[in-house]
Amino acid sequence: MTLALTIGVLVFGAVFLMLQRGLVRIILGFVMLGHAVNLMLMSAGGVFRRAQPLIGYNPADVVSDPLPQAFVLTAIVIAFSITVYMLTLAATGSDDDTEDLS
Amino acid sequence: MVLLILLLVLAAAVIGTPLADRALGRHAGWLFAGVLLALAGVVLALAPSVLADGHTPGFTLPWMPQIGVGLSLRMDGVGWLFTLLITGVGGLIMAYSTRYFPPGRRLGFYLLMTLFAFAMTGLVLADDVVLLYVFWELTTLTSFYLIGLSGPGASRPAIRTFLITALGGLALLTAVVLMVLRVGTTRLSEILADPVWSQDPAFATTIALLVAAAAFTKSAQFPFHYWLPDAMAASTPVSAYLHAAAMVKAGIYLLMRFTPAFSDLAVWNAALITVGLITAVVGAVFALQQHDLKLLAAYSTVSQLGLLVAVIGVGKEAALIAATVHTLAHALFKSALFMVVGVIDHQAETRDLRELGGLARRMPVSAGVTALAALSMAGVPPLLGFVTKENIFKGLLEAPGPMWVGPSAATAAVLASVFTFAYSFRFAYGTFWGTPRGSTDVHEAGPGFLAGPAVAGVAGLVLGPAVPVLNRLGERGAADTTGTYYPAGLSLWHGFSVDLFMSLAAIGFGALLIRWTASGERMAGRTLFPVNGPTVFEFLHEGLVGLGRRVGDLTRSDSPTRHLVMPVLVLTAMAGVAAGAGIEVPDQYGGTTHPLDWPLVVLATVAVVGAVMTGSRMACLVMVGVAGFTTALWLFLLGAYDVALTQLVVEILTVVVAALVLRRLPRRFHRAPRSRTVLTALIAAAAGVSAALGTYFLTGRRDISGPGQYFLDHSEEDTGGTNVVNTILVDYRALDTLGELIVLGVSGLIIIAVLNSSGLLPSHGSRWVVVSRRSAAYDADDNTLIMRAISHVLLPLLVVWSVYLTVRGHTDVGGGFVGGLVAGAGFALVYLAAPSASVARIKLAYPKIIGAGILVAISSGALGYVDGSFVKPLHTGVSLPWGGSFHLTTALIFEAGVYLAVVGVVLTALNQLGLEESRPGDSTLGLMAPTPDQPPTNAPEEGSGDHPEDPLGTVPNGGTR
Amino acid sequence: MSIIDIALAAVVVSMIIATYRVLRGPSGADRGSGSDMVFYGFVALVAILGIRLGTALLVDIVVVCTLVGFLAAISLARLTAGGKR
Amino acid sequence: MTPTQIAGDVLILAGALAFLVGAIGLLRLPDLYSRLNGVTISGAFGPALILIGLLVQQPSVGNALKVGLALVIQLATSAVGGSAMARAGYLTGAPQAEETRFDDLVVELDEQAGKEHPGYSRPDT
Amino acid sequence: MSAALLPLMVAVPLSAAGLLALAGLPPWLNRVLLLAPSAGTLVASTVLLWITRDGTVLSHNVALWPDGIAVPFLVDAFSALMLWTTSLLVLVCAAFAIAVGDDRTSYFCPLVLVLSAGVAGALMTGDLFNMFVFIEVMLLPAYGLLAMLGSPRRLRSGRVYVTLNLLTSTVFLAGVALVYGAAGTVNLGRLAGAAADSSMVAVGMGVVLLALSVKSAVVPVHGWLARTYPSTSPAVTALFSGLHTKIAIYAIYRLYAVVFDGDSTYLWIGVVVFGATMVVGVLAAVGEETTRSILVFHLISQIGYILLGVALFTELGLTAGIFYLVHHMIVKASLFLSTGAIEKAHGTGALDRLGGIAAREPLLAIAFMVAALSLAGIPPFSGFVAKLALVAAAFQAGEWVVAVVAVAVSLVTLMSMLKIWGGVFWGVAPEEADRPVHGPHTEAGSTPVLVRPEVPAAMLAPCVVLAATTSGIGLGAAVLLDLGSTAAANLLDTSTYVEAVLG
Amino acid sequence: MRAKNVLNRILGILWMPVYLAYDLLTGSLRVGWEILTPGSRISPAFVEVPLRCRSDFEISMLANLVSLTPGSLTVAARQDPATVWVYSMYTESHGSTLRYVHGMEDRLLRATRLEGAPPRPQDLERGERGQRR
Ligand code: NA
Ligand code: NA
Repeated sequence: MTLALTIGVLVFGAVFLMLQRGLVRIILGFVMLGHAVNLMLMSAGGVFRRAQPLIGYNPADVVSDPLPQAFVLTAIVIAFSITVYMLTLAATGSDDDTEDLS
Repeated sequence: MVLLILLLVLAAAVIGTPLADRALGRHAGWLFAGVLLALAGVVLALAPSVLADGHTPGFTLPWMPQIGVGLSLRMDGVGWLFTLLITGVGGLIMAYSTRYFPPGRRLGFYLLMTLFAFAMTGLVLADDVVLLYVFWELTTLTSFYLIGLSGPGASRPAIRTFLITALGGLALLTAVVLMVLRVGTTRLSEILADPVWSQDPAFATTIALLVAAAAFTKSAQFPFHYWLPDAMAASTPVSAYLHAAAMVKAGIYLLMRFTPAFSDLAVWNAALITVGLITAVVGAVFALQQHDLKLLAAYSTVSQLGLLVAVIGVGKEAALIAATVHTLAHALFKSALFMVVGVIDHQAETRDLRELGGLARRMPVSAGVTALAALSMAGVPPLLGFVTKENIFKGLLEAPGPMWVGPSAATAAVLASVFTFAYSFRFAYGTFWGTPRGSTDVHEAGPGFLAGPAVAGVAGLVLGPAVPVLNRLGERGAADTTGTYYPAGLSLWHGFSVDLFMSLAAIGFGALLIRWTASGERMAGRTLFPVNGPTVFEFLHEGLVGLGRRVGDLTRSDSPTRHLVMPVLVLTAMAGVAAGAGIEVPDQYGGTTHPLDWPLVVLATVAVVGAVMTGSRMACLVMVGVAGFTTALWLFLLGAYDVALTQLVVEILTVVVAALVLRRLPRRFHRAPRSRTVLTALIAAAAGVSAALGTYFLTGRRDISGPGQYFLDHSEEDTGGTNVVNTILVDYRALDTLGELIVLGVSGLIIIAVLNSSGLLPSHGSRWVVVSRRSAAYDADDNTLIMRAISHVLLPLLVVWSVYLTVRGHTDVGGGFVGGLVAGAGFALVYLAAPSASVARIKLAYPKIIGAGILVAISSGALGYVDGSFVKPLHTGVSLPWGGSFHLTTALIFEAGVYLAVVGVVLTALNQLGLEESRPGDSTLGLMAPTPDQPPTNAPEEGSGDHPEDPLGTVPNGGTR
Repeated sequence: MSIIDIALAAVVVSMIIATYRVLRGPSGADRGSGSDMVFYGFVALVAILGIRLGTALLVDIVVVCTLVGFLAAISLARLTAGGKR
Repeated sequence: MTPTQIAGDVLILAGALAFLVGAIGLLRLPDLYSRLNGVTISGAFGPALILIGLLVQQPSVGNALKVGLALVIQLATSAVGGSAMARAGYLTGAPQAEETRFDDLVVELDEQAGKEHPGYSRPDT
Repeated sequence: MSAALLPLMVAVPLSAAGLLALAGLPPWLNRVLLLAPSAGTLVASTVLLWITRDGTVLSHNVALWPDGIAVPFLVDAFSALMLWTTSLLVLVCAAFAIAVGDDRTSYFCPLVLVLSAGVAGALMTGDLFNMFVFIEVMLLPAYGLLAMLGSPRRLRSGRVYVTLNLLTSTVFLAGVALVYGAAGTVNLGRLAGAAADSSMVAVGMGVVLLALSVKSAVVPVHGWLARTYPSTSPAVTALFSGLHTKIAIYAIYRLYAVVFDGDSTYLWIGVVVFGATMVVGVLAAVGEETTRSILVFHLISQIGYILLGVALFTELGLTAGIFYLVHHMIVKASLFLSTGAIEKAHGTGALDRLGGIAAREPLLAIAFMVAALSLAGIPPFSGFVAKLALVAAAFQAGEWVVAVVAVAVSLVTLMSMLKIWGGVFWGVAPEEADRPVHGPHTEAGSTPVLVRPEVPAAMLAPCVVLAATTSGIGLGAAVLLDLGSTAAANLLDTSTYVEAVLG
Repeated sequence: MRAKNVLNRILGILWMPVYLAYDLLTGSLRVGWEILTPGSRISPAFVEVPLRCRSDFEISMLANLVSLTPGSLTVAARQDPATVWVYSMYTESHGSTLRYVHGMEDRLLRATRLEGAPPRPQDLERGERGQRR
């Protein structure tokens, strides 16, 4: 439940930031959303087993599912790549404001 | 087979047009006239077999067998008549065209005319509904271009015509689809013979209405009639062919073709008779109102088509005999009249009746031809038109339904004929007799020009007395449409009968009308309705365009927020629906909550609340960083150390890069009105609740997954690695990792590319932040010395540590990504510690590092083919000199590639975003530019073919111009 | 609740206080100092969690944390001064 | 619990409390510069105690090396970070506490123009 | 062709991209390295089409790990068809880009190569997470291409494009998480029918499909596409329209067939949504005033048509949808390129600033019109067969309303095509069409030259190739219908596919 | 002489952590007391401290030692002539801060130089309010 709660809180913050003016806040919102989804992937692997999947360190029955961890690692790096690019976009143009001029 | 040859000859004519045009110019028309008339001869030769013996030649070739569509052709009596008209009248018009146009090449015209002839022939011969539809649309299409060919003024009329007829086409398409689905074949003859039409009246009614709608648009029936006069923007040969003889007859053909299915359907009878007669009357009245001869002829066509539609609607044998022969008569007199209009227009340089008159003396042949055609149109004996029109009256008298229907219908037809008589008179008299007006310097046209109209006009005269030769045709037409043989008994004189009196009434009242209206002049120029068709069309068109603009306005925003909110709402709604519907979920597997989790929930909440509340960019960045670190701690708690480590480093690098960007922007965020904030918070709350509920109910409800257990059990044996996550990354799912590496590398490349194209905002320090210059703390060289000293110590430490993490990744916490990120952090440190931006730049060719990383990773993947598959890791144990052995795997090379790419990207971000400012095409990349010999800027290229005035600055070297 | 848990709570409370400073400012450098504090808090948390979870692996991570946390501090300082080196 | 464990726990608790003190300083101290001194407690003293506590609880050569390394790096970086932040604050005119007695930084370059510096608050008496 | 070679369709373009980033090669070599891998994929996918035409599914466990563990690469008729079409488009669009000089901008060539590699990977993978990765591989270059080429508005568009796609990718990932959470696997073979059996999986897959729907710009989440595609360079728009939304559509087809097993419970949602997409897209198109924005809204409208096939989920519906998909990719690219050529040559795509081009450039006009008529479903071009089959499928499935909508929308489609035709190809060009053209390097003071712009042959050729292809598909519809129905059969009965995944 | 120097230096290095720990502890206690008790007893000042350090390394080490000690903080530095500007929370007088930092410098130079710390310059002290004498 704690993890679900954390995810909910993060999603709230992420969506709130995403819906603001200015690309920077949108980007930061996405960074947060990325965290939430990564935790969701971890949660999908199950949160009962919590020992690190290093062979020989822990008893087999408490070792956590390594597959979601690999997914999350991949996802983190992909999200990072896009974040850095979006930050570049925020630094081009005339401002990072994203509202329509009218 | 003969049908296929017919079509193939026409197709060959189409394909041959460019050649003919090049060789003969406008005289190519003679060639095509020859071809068409020869084909008409072939058709005539088929008459004994088709008309007398009732043979129906056919042909079939598969086209789209999956949906049963074939290239099926069939010629019965109706098809024979229309084929004859298309080829015969077409031939005359082709000949006429050679004189109509000024000398020169006429590729477009001849191409489209032959294509039209091809399409029309295909249409009337098709025995496959889909094929029929194809040719139907092809006639629409060619007509569109033929009208548009007449220049800029014709473009709107062409478009209006196209859209109206296409509307009908869609009705036909719908009918076709429904019929095919219902009957299970695309063969037209089989469909028409199917019992479904009598068994399922609802279905029959639907199809009947759709087919009628298609025919009404094509044959210019009220209220779609207006396109036909509108299309008079086209050149005269086009009008003569399409708008008199052929295309408008496609609708008539369609109605006749489908009569077997619908003739007993009250809706069909009522719709056709009503619409047809309204059109006949209205068209005739309109015709009398025209000054322009061509428009007069056009409205006349509308009216005549109305009569045909109405009489087909009767659905009885006599009516269809009348329809068959009147179709022929109309084609003859109307094409003659249209061609004559062209002649008059040419010779007198006007076709306005107010400027014409008394030309008979100077243009006697034209006058004669016109008189013949007009008399036939007016239904005056002994011309063919008289006989056919009388048959129409007779046919209409048999209209099904209550007693009064037949007489009323016939009366309406007589009324139309009264006006017909009047405008026919006006046409001929007003032009050639009457008061001489306009230019007197008018001469008779040459024989080539007059041949076409003369033949058509004289044919009407000859066929009048010789009308019994058409008996076979009429009977066959009736038999093909009603299924029963009925003696036609056509003759110029067949005693006193009701229809003879009706003819006489039409002529008599017509004469009176001429008198009352002074040859129609008193009616001319008046309008019957307050609006005309094109206006209504354009009004609707504009309305649709305006509606479209408003629909487009809904999303016309460059604000990401506007576009982001919709998916979020949809997703939230979906969660709501799922929650509302209720989903069966198993119980949670084990406990999902641990006391140590709570501090993290608190931290996450604090971070989110802070990020949401603050107006400071920096504070928001820090708060998001806090959320990221909290996430990393979560990962620790969940046993994902590799991931947590990566998360930590990524988070820090994000902060570093974001800080480089934020210095270019105002310190505080843009403000938003309170209402927006509240709304946003509500949406965000809904999304948050959805995410939390989704996670709570849909995860954590099973034991470890099958693949997860497999990895734990086998990774050491399979790969020699004990860090299971790492073995998944570089061994089991190296493909994911390769993709991830590519994504990372490409992000570096696109950062460079975008900045080369657009440039950065200036570094806004001076604008947003006041920095005191009056202190010892100002000088950067001095004040960075502490950091530099530290970075000199830390950099080697970080690099060594990063290599250590990379190498040990397979067995312990670490890996190429974390390693690369740590090394990247080291470079970031050096960058940040440097005393000035120019010194700070790390002069490594970072795009090349990225490229090298990609190549190294893929090469190691390709090595896998040695063992049978891409990215299959190869293993070997290297025994060390001091005993023991080192487990060597190609996965390590893969890791090296990953490491390189990560370092390259971090360097890219730092160097590119760290610039004070950049302009588009800033050549800071020097040697790294992808195509160094082609400067990205606008600088002129040495030795290239580009001229300074080059309007296409973008054409590359050697561009063809 | 063990001693370690109390320590953990103390660090978390400290971090929340530091967060207040980040949000409150008033100067950019104040926000920066607050954020430094938060990051130190994370280092401390990782270390304490290492003890609490009884794993030595986290020490490695502490090293990385301290190394990279520094970057954030300098970046934010630079940002505070509007990019001035 | 063994004595080393107790000692370790105590060290860790002490470190955490020191941390807390630094944090409270962030609230209570009057200006950026004094607050940064509070941060030093949390950045150097607190972590040092915690890390040593960790070592005491899990003593090994490897851990000693790693903890030593972590300690050195933490001390060095927190010091540099503090300095950098102080300088950034000074450059952008972070306000100084009432009690500030004098400011040699400004005097250094230009005595007369000192007042124009937004951060200048050197008392006259 | 050994199935083990399938990953090469990803690896080869990626290697070329890596090489281009690594070494500063001469321009001609850049171009060769850009075109050769696509040509290779075209050839390879032709072979694959031949192999899979009878319903065969080629499969390979990448790195030879056991079933359910390895990432599987598969090709059946559907994916082979998509591979063929996408590689053709990459080839043609790249040729056009070279003709207009897009390839001279930084990293254009490697980015296009990576894009095509991502597309190939996404088409072949049989693993949900791997699909996410390849979609990202496809998207990253797109982010750059969109923002580095085209009008000054491209940066703002670039922001919309990135944020939208990032959101959907993240949502996709969340969906993958939920699926994994419920089913414990992301392997499509193991997930076969899972959503039909378990509502937990259905929700997860629903999230995935929603993300894909946003990516394919379905109403009401379509606005982003309309705002972003027109602002980049024409070649890139053509490339995106042919590849990006289409991969999402492909994935929707594939995933719905495999994981939902075509569950009819949810089909009505698709019918409603896709019907609305047709209508909204076409209405908006008719309201636009520049060539590309009209075409872009059409793109949205046509996406409704294509997806209707999967919402019907009958054999005819799927066949029609797949046929429509392939037809649309080609035709749309052709239209973007032919109007793009005009845009490049005349410096504008505004209808009121162009005119009379048909008379001066008849070949270009024909190429445009063929594609435009095909788009509107006028026979004998491929669009007609597509529309016919789809409408028939809709009627057959008893979806009368949407069938009539599909028919009606095609008239409005024709209307907006004629709007372009009337505004650009017919009529008269306004005075400024002959406006003095300053070369980019004109020295101040030199007299501007009056130039009547003309589309060079190098730009014309790609448009003509694609227009010829659509005519060919229309006249030789049997071939594509055959392949489409094989593909549809594979979707209806996924057992072959699933067996191939699981070995 | 040489051996003695080396020994001296080694001792200097070994003593450093001890001094540091001591400074850290006392500084933390002093500032902690300030934080935890009501009222304010601080008398802060920014003090310019001329140094005998020569290399970047020495200067940074000194600056860091100063910063590490709660109660004092390096705000700015200069390479030539070597100087640091120290923020000191408890400034009794200009001279007291100078003496404090120079004491640290002595210990540092003993660890970094074979020849040990040079004598402290005597003419740098300023008056109560920081004016040069
Ligand atoms: Na125009
Ligand atoms: Na200090």
